[in-house]
Amino acid sequence: MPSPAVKPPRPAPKTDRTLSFVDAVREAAELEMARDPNVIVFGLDVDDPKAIQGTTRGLPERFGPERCFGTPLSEDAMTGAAIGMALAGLRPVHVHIRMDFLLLAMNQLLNVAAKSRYMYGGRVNVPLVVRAMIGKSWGQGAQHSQGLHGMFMHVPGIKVVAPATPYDAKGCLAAAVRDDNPVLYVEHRLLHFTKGPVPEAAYTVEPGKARVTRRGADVTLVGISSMQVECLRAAAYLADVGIEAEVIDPIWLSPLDMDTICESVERTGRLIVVDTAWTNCGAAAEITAQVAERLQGIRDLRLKRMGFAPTTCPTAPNLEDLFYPNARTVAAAARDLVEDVKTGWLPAERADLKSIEFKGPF
Amino acid sequence: MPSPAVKPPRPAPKTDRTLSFVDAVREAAELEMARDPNVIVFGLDVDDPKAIQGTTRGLPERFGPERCFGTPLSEDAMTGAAIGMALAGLRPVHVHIRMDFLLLAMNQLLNVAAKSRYMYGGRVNVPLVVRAMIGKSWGQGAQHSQGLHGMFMHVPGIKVVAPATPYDAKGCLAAAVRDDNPVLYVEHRLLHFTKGPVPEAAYTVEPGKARVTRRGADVTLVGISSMQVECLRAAAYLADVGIEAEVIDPIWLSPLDMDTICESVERTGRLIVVDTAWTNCGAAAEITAQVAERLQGIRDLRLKRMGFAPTTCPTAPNLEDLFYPNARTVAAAARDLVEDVKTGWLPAERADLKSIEFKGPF
Amino acid sequence: MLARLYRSLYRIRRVEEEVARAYPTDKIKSPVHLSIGQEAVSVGVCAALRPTDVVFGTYRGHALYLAKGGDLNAMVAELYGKATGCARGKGGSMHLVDTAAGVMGTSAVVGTTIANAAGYAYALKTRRSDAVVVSFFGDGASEEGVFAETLNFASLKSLPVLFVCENNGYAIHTSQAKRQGRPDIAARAEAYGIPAERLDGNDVVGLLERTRTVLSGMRALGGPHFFEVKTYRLREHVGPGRDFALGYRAEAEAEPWVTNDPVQKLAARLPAGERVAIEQEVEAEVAAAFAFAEASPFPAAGELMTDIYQEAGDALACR
Amino acid sequence: MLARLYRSLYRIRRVEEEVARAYPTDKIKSPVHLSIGQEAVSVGVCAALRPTDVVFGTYRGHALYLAKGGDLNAMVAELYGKATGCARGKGGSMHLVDTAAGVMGTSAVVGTTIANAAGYAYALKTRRSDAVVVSFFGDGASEEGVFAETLNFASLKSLPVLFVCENNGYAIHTSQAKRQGRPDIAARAEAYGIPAERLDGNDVVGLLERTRTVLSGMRALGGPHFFEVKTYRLREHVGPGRDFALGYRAEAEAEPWVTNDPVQKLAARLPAGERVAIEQEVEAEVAAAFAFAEASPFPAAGELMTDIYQEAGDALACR
Ligand SMILES: Cc1ncc(C[n+]2csc(CCOP(=O)(O)OP(=O)(O)O)c2C)c(N)n1
Ligand SMILES: Cc1ncc(C[n+]2csc(CCOP(=O)(O)OP(=O)(O)O)c2C)c(N)n1
Ligand SMILES: [Mg+2]
Ligand SMILES: [Mg+2]
Repeated sequence: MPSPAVKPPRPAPKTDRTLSFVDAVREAAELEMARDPNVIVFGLDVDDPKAIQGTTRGLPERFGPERCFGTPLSEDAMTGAAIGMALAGLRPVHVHIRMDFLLLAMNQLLNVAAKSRYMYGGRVNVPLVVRAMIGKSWGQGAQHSQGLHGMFMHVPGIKVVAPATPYDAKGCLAAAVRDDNPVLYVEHRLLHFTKGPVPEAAYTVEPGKARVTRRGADVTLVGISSMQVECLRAAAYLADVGIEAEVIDPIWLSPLDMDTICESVERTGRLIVVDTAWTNCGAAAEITAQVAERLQGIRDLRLKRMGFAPTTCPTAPNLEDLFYPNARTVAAAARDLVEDVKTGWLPAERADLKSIEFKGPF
Repeated sequence: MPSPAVKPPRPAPKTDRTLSFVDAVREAAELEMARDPNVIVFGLDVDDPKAIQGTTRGLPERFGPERCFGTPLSEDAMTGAAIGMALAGLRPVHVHIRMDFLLLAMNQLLNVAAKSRYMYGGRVNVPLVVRAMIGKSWGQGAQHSQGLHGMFMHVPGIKVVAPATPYDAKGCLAAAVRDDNPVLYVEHRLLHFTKGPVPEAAYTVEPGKARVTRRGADVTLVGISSMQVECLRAAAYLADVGIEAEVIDPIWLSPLDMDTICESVERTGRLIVVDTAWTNCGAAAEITAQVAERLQGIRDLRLKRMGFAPTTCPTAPNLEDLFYPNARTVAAAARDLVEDVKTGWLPAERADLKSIEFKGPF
Repeated sequence: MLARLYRSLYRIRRVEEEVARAYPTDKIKSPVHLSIGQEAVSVGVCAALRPTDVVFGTYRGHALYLAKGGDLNAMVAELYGKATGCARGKGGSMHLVDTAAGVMGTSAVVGTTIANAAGYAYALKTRRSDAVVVSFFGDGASEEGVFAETLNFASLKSLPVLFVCENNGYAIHTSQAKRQGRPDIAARAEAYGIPAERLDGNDVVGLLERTRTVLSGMRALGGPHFFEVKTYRLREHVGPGRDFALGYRAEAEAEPWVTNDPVQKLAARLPAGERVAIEQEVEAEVAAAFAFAEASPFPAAGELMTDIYQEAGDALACR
Repeated sequence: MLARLYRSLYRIRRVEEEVARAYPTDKIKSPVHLSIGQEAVSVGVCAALRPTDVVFGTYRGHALYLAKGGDLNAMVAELYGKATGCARGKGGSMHLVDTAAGVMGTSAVVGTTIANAAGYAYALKTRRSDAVVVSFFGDGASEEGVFAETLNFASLKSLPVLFVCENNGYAIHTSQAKRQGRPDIAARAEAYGIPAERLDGNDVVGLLERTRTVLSGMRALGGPHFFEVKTYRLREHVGPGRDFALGYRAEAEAEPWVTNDPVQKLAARLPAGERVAIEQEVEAEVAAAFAFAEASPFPAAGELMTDIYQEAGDALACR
């Protein structure tokens, strides 16, 4: 249960400067590389004309091809090499344009990076950052759409962060780079298009604290990565029918700030966890289980998980729509939870709350 | 919540014939290979003098080196090859002496095997069985001790089974081989030494039903793989202090028979899930979350998860002991749950309930 | 034979040009990796195959799928995400399949199907079949560990796989020289004990003949073989357009490939009447395929939860 | 030089013999993969290294750890699972480490450290260091994809890594011929553009000299190099005993290796007095190391939850 000494959740950022998520990532990388000559950025295609959606634009020119370079198509060995670099005192940021490709690097990430410090009795550190992007829509399909962060939360020794705003994108990447441990940094490709306030100077958003992004007394919505955006939109739909949702962004998934989440659910008595991943054995399962454990005997709860449909991601656009939760389906579920009855309500789409649109090829 | 049409949980087997877990696995493989010429068994060292603890003993001699063969050290390609064989109508059983090595094969297992049927619109099947062993004790340490079944439960399209008895070992392997889908078959190396009743003829233990291995009204213990044995022992310790535990073996983890578990917890009001894996985003998280979701509003619950300590597996024997749950720590946790107070009780070890001992080198 | 090759080449080129033409309408919501410029590799090799032979390919799979005899209507419908698609609208452009034609799969994760092909060949071998498997992949795929592992396995077990590396010189926007310490892919096959040779990807007749010779050896004696085929991609990595403006390659580099475009070259070798007849037939077929795709329905909503597992009603998948 | 080499060889041999002797007491609850028979590879190569050079190895790492100067007491204590161990009792025999001596890691998953070594070498290169990294691994490891991927990367980036494949002819109980289509590991390195050579693993002096020559080239000009060193394991794959009774290899096969045992050969080349003095010193040192290990405490219970993450009190790890 939440201890009385709980730190307050993070405040919202205050600044007039607006940046896209892409530019926030790029800026964090540039500032960290300028600050510390040990920081290097590499991975397939980081130095090509598309520059990983722009997130690595300009880095090779400013820091040279030794500190920012593309690699062969060799996820396994490149991850192993990143670990070796980290053991030697570099602070590599290894970039993957799709999180799905991490399945080729699991051995180095989980058998080596996550375990090295412990199995060598604390004699070494692996200050490695792995940036991995979740794809969505335009028929990206089965192998280009997975959110696999739950697998990394399963294994001790590696941290996981999934920023949802440009502000956190910048601050979390800086924190990840400065962290002496392996960190999986999860980006959602649809978030790349979003904009928000980002201070110019370097700052970090450290592990350990969630952010309450909206206050409300009726239901707690925990939205992970891009689902944070959908949860905030869902809260707007819910406000239209008089329901006040509290929205929480965990930001860091490992370590996870359960104090902030439990404190909220203790007040609202209702929780929906919305993930951009499968719920089975995923982050949503963990959060739900911890809330159930920590609030048992304290108050009666209503709980629900939402995430990918328990199937493979299809490409037909109509099926793809059904595969993902969205603001309206989250709002509908929340209303049912609050009113404790299947209302059958689905809000009509509000033009100002439309989900991000994306036009291919990718 | 449990539907009224729930199938009864599986009955216990009745036979006078006793076999070890190892021999049960071997017998199932032999019967299936004899029954269907498409069944083949391969993997690193399956045809060597140790024959994977004896589980593949005699198969190369009886069925020839084309149907039972060792491979190069190439987990990734051998998994890919197994998928290709399955696409061609063979029914490969790919054997891994350690589950940890699956981290080299995740791409083929999760991006290809689990997704092929769906992403090809049902035009193909991948009838592949992957046998993977969880190691424990004698300083096997960080990279030879992991139970990673939770990662496979996370992804749709692959089934997961973790038999705990020789009876289920035989029946589940047969069911897995005959299944037209990829199946991860999890073996715990300490279970290999156990013995139990096993009928001679072929039979299957199909997905979809858990087994209630002990009846009791006070607390439900769900024990996965080797933790099933510890849970049964814990129940004996608990009986000594007048607490009657109900013990459930889920057997199949994906699909998971939540009806049987929820029906039990609805009666006992108390649940401990004990896994031979980390609890975070693991099978224990999933079961706990589903129970909390399904029984919300139905009855007040007490819940607890037990599993690996949230750290890397150490090798010093005293630390290794602390890393794992065991019958006595499970019993202690169950009593606290039942009495709803930290009793501080830890049962004195009963000679007849000692955990399996194992002497190295491995 | 020339007419057959021309029909196949022209048909693939025209299908992909139509894909490119239709793309801006946003009806094809699928990432397309066009083979324009590379068609002769698939056409030449597949012309030597029997229907019972099997191929595995990549996300850049339109040419291979069609060259091996995959159903055209089903392919275009798949790009449109329609229920009549070869993967019933669930796979899209990157996951073409036609088991009846021996197109066993095309994957979006680089390198994966190389190992699948070897496994399929293992199965054929256990059945004493004289069919062969052909594994198509790019120069980039040769850098993945699975490539080396598979070569070793195919060599060790003497499997009937023909490896065809379509070396177009690039992985996305990165040239082979920037990715390979020794840019000689055939040499790696040899290091694993597999006979290997370098071929010209514009010489469709040469490819056909060489494949025929090699396959007759493989059918008789077993064992793998390796082709490194030099070719060139004329469009962008993914999407319908040209990409010389990106600056990662000079347009001049493409010139010899355009000059030697096998579609044009072969056209010139056919009697005009025969050529025109082929072209007219193909045009009609292509137009019909796009009309079929447009007219086809999207999958029913229930399709989201079918085909996950092979069993009655896929009930297990639905919780 | 001979004396130094002999001391190192004899010391490693004696430590492992003592491990084998102590093993049945069950005080070493750690799976031991003995190098007995293979010591000369580590000794010969490491004798040419500087303290600032770095090595990566495998679970069969006792010889490498000691040859590179790893602390003996800390190693034996680690096998005993004691708090004074080189990994504080958390790693065991398979995860020896001594960063001060340049022993950067030894992994239980075959092949993994090959890539780690290349990454380390990349870091050295960016620092314009003239230190080198030596990656030790077995013949089996050369079948893992990471091996091929790493060779390409090392070649592409011209990294200062010396790859040393300790080819003992077996992976557990399976001979190289049963696992490799073309059992020529050096040829693969060449296919990736890395100069490679085959060496005799019993010729400790030859190994030292060849390594010296190669390293001076690498330190001056950069770029990787590859040794395939033929050697032989005299004990079982894991555990203290002999295993000829298992039947997977004939005892006769071991004979030439026993006859040419470098420990004996070198002993014979030293003046008796010098030899005996070395042996006596080593015996005392070894006995002291085992006594140290026996006397050392097990880690405190709280150690279970430390060292997971690098930070104050490792608080994050404890929920
Ligand atoms: C394992 C993996 N890594 C990276 C990618 C991203 N990616 C898609 S295509 C491609 C280039 C592949 O190049 P090549 O094999 O030469 O094929 P080509 O596209 O030239 O036909 C890359 C890197 C991927 N799909 N899969
Ligand atoms: C990735 C992986 N696959 C399989 C194993 C099981 N295994 C342990 S040692 C070994 C043989 C390795 O042979 P080799 O590389 O020649 O080294 P050697 O033991 O002969 O020194 C195998 C297969 C493993 N540890 N890691
Ligand atoms: Mg290419
Ligand atoms: Mg070996």
